Amino acid sequence: MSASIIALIPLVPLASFLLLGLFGRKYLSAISGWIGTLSLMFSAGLSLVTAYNYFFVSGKVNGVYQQITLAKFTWLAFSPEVSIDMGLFLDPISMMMIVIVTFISLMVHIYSLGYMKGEERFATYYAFLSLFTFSMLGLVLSCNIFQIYMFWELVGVSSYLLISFYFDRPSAVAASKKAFIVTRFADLGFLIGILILAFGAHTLDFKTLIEKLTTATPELHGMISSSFLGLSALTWGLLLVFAGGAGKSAMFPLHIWLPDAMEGPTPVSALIHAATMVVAGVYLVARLFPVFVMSCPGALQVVAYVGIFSSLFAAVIACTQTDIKRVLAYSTMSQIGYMMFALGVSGYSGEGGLGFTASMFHLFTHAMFKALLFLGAGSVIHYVHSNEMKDMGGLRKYMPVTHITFLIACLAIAGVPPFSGFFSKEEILTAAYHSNKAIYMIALFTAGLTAFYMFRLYFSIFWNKEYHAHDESTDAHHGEAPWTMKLPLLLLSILAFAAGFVPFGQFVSSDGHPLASEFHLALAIPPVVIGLLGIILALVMYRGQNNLSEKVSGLFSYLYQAAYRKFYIDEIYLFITRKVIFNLIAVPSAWVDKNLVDGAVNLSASMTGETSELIKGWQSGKMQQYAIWFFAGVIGLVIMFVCMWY
Amino acid sequence: MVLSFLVFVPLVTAIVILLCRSAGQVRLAALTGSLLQLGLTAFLLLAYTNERQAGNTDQMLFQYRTIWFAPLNIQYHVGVDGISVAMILLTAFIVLAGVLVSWKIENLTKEFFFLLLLLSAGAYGFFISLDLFVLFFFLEIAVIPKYLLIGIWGSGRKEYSATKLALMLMGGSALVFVGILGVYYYNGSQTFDMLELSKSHIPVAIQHFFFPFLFLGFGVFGALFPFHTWVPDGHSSAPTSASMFLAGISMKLGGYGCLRVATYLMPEGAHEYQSIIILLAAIAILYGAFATMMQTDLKYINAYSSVSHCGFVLLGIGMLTQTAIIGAVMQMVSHGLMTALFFAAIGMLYERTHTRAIEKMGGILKLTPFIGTVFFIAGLCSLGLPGFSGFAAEMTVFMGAWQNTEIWYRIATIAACASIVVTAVYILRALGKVMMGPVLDEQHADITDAGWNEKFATVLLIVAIVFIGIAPIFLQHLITPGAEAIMQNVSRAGF
Amino acid sequence: MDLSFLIAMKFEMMITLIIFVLLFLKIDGRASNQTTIRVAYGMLVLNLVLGFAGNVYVEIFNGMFRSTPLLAFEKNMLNLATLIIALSSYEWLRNHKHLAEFFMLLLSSLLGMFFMMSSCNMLMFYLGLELSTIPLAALCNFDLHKKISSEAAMKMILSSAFSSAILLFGVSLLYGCTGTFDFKMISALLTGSTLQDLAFILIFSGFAFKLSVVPFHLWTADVYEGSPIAVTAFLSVVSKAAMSFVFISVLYTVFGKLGSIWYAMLAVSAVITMIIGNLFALRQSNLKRFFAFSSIAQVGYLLISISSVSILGVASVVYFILIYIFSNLAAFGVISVISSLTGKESIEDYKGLYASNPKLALIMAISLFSLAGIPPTAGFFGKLFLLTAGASVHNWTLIIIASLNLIISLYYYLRIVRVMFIDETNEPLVKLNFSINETVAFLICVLGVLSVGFLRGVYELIFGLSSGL
Amino acid sequence: MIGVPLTHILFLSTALFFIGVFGFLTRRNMITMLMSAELMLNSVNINFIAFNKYLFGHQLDGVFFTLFLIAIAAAEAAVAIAIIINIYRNYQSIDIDDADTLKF
Repeated sequence: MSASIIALIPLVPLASFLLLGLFGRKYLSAISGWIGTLSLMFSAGLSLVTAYNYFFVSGKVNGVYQQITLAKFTWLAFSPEVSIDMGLFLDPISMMMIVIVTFISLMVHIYSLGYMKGEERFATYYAFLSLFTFSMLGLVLSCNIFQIYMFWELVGVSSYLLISFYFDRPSAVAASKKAFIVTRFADLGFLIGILILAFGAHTLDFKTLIEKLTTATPELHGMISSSFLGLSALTWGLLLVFAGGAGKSAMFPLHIWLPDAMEGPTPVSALIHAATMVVAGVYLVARLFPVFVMSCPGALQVVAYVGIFSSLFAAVIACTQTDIKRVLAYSTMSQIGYMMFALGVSGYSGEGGLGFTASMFHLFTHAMFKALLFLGAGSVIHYVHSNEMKDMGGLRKYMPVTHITFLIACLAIAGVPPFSGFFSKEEILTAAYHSNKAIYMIALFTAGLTAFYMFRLYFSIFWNKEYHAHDESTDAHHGEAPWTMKLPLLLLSILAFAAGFVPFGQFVSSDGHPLASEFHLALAIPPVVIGLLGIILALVMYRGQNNLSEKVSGLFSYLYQAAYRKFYIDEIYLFITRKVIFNLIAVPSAWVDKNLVDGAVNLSASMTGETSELIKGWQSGKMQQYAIWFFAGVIGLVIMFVCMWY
Repeated sequence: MVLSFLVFVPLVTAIVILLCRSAGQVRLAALTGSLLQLGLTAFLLLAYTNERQAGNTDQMLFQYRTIWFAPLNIQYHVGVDGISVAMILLTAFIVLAGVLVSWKIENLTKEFFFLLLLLSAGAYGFFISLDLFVLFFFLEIAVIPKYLLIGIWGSGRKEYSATKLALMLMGGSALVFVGILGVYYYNGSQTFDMLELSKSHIPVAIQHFFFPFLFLGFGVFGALFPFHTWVPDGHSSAPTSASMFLAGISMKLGGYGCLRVATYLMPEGAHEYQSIIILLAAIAILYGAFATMMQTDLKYINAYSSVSHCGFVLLGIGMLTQTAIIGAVMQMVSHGLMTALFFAAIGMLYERTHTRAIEKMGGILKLTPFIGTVFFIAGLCSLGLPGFSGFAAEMTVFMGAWQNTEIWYRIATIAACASIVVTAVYILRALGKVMMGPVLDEQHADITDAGWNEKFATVLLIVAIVFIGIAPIFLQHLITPGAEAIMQNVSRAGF
Repeated sequence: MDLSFLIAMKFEMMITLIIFVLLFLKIDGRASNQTTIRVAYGMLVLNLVLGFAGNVYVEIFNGMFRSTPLLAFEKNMLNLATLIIALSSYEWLRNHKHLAEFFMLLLSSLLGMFFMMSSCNMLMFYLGLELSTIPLAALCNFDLHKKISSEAAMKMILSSAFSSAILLFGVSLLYGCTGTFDFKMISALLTGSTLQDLAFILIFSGFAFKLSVVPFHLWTADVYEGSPIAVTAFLSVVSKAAMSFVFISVLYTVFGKLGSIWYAMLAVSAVITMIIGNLFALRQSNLKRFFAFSSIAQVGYLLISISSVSILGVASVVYFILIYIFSNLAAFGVISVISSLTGKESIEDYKGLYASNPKLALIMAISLFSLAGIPPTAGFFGKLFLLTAGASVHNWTLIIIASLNLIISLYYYLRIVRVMFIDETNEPLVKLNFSINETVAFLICVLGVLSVGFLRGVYELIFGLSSGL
Repeated sequence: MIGVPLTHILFLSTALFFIGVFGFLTRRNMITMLMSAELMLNSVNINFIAFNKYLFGHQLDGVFFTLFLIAIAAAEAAVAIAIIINIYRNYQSIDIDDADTLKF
């Protein structure tokens, strides 16, 4: 199908952004929500058609999914071969991504109709949502590593705008600032990586780049041979690019912004910080996967270890948090860690490429159930007006729909068959098992933790103690939630249940050949068992009101404290930024400017003044001294003359 | 297309303004005059592109020359290439915006607009002149109006800042003049004509001696570290439109001069001092950015960030690759528009809240959505967000800088890239403190949003910024031939 | 007998005529000040107009006296300057008891300068020199009752006596070496022997005194401050101009052979003069004194240009002086109006001048910018051409120092601009209204300052003339 | 004429000149200073005459110069004395160091 129609998928949200951004606030605040939603419906439908079209009609040429570039035009040209091109890049993962993005975004749009009702800046909110959707779609459809960088920045800023949506809350402002700056720091790495890769491979275009760097070309040889500080240029490039990805995907140690980002409205968290933007890093690595796996396994190793560590790290912290959104945030981080190390342990083509497929598959399912979790949490918060677990409990009677859907999501993420999470996780673990046992064990343990903290969350929201509304007035008037909020929950829960049955390997694989994913019972059992264990543990501890949890936390008090304080990462960052950078660089440079540079100028001025004050006595009004000077002048000339000639 | 109109129109406007009776007439005259300028430059752009499409490959178009001082072989010689056209367009935009923003000037209205238009005449003349003497003439015309604008209508330590600015710029132009004389006497045939000079070969030793004079001289205008110190004081004491003009155009005179005069006429000199230039530029970029983090006065913030951003211009020039030079020019245009917008926003805010200290403000976005949005756009553009001009320009500079394969220059480039983070830090700090958060000062509660003139001005600038940001290729095409001509000289000289 | 002397000496005779007419008016004693002043103005204008006619190269008194087109041009410049001074000092003279004497003395001094400029002979030169100096000394004391005026006159006459004695000693030594006073023959007979060099140094000091080159400058400021403003203007513009014309021609034509010596002297004294002049100008509070030092600094630039032995140098000097006449006399005009109407001469009194008297403030500002060499005023071109000419001998240290001095000078010129335009005050000057004469003077000056740079003919004309030095 | 050589006379004149200079630089009384200046001029006169007589006997330039010089010196003295008298009126003193109101 024609490029111009595909181009509409990102452009329609852009149009609605412009419309709402320019006129929404004044003229269309009433209908702005519907404008946004309709535009999203349109592009969601369109992307579904496109994906269908790609997967089943046009995409496959003799059994291999092709990489198709459409509507390519030059945006900036730096040299004959290095130029920033804009275009639409169609391949299995981008197709999968546009479906996810548009669909989740649509869900969030609908949900927000209810959730954000009565907000003063309703129109602005929808404008930002559309902006984000546009940038995210542009990101996934990029055909050029620089194009992806541009949209990368754009999603960053729209996330910034949405986090700081409640901008009169200082905490929200701080959080948005943190999110932007941390990811910007990562993007610095990304940018330098791009520079290295671009001028190593003499191109910015993904296709050419991958071709050049996976086959034996002079560029590849050059990049491998030229080394800096012991690493080859290629390794540097890929690692720096991965750093960018890690920043967006909240991998350790760049994860600190994600929990704070929960200051944003909950639907936003569902869209940006759970389903779509945070997986951009995974997507980026997947984009460059052939280069990683074929030309630079070392970098891929790094990806794997960073991924597994982050997932364990986050899971541990998640067990201790009491703010439900933060729990979800850490679980997101942990799940993305899963995807990362899945990529890290994957090989290329055939069975070896299982990890890649698994990672993408998990991305897909995770998007569904994590969005569902967030939206569910959203409606709980909407009902309770609090994020804290202690204000909740026993809500199952009051909000049945939310309860059921939330349960489904929890089962999915805990990897209980036949829910979707089970399938993707199983594949990941299989891939890990085949390549790296250590990672496999850790992953398994993490799976257990995941199940535990999710059900800790579930029980303490919906069971545990009886619910006492802390103030009647607020929640007396509304029931569970308006249908606009229930509908997305239901739809998503269906998908969270069913997504697992998609024969994913058929569509998405590292090399484009369909991958028959066979089912190993032996490898399927352990995660399930561990997951169930986790669930049971949570059941025992949090099903009813008891002090078991305190006991346990007392048991590992140090660990508990450390985890509760997120292992003091924030404090460390604070120390580095405040004490080191601020006090050791910013303050001195300002001081230098004020005193040395400026001082030099003022000094030279005052020096001149001083001198003129100093020599004023020369003009002493005494006639004879003038004459003496006159005579001295004559003598001086004579002396000068003498010196010159003799 | 008669280029001299670009000089005459502002001059005539200025004279008309002198003849005006009432402030209203003055404003009207100024507005029409600046609109006329914009129209003229638009026409120039059209004519230029037509000529190029018609296959006219002369280096300079619309040339006109006439003897001025025959015995010294000084000619009034004007002509434009893409670079000049870009700068001229920038000037027109900023002048119009400046006139609109300073619409409400009450004290000595007539003089104010007179000086403003005199400045613009100087800038146009500088950008079109191809004769070094004429160029210098226009360079110096601009000094005194700046002094008076700051001194009379300024705020804060205005006299100190004005004097400092005037003297440092005078020092810069003194150095420039020495350099020009050197070029004049050593190029074989005593001429000031840049085109002839670019062909005639100046002895290498001479270039090594005189290049620093020209480069430093113009560098003072372009806020080259450590000669940037007039920038913060001058910008922050100046009235809004003067700040816009200073940061938007005057600093560009420096960059343009470094490129068009120093580098173009003395390529060997440029090669000789390349490393120093790059070092200074990198220092300016980072150091300016870090110094900005410490500022609490909005104008100082923007002034220091200007130092940092103009560092990119010098970095691009210093790298001596075509892409980098294109990037430098793009950065000049982009920074001109962006910083003008920022100053305009600050000025509007200052008129209403009567303070520029960021800790005294808060939640302005809630009170005046329009100004708030303008602030956000300016800020995001300055931290290099895609879709705004800053991003395209900076990326071009980086790309071009990276093309220079020398490892130390690449490290300098990385250092320069690092500034995007620092920029984000201080911009978001300012935005967060001023625009967001709760409303601190209840007196601010009743401030009004932008008036028609301010809206017009800011929208004008924003449109330009966004256009360049979305389709930088046009600007790049405009600049490329000029950059090629310069690169020919440079590569003839060096590698 | 041939009447070529009529053409050759037309300026001198014209001036003499005016002097006599005024003398008769005075003796007759019936003419009121008004008529006298009108007569004076009228004849000065006539003189100026006649000055343009029939300027050819003539030598008379067997080579003692010559007139060249360049000299004629220069003399006419001085005529113009004198006219402007006369016009702009109207307010001061209008009710002055000794009006006629003032003009007589002024004009006789001018006459002396003319002779000095045209002289081709030491004797003639010396006569001219004294004739230009002695009346000036008398003029300095024109305000008889003022202490400072008499002190200024005393300093003037004594120090000039001293300097001319030294100069004469040099002349006598030169005579001893060559046995002639004729310029051409002297330059032919110069051998560069030590005695000649010594003689030259003494003569040079004499010139340096008149041009107020550091360290021979110390009298300048005091005399300028003490004298009446019209006289100060005359001293700082006309006499300085005449001296520098003579200086150039004497250096180039007579002592050309000793170039290697006096180049060094010029370079050194130029640097010192600029720096010292600027440093002193920085801290002046009295405007006349301030302009004394600024004019000293300007002389430094003149010397740079002179030091490049070239037509370019000569042309630039003449061009600069033309512009200098306009800009400096505009400033002095403003000072004289303000001082003769309010008696205020210190910089502080000019606070808020723009608010009370915008016209005067603007004229002052323009002339200051021209003196500081800021475009578009003509001073920019004048100063730059001086430096350009100086650079033609590739003495870059000199040029660099000079152009850095531009910064200091800009500072103190801007100081006055700041006082007039920016500073507020609680006792501003009253609104002053001055007669048509000053207006005319201001008009001439401002037009000159604004137009000379853009009339491309002017510089070419001067250049053409100077080639016939 | 019997041999007073030129050098002797030059010695005399030079001595006279420097005496004049010395007097001018040291004497406090204005009239005395004026006289010292005259002394210097006279030394110049002697020079002229001497040179003329000894070296260039066939011409009279030096003599003429001397005549003019004497005349001018008289004129100068006249004006100077007038001024000094005026000084006396204003300052009640002709001590050079009292007249230093103009300075710096």
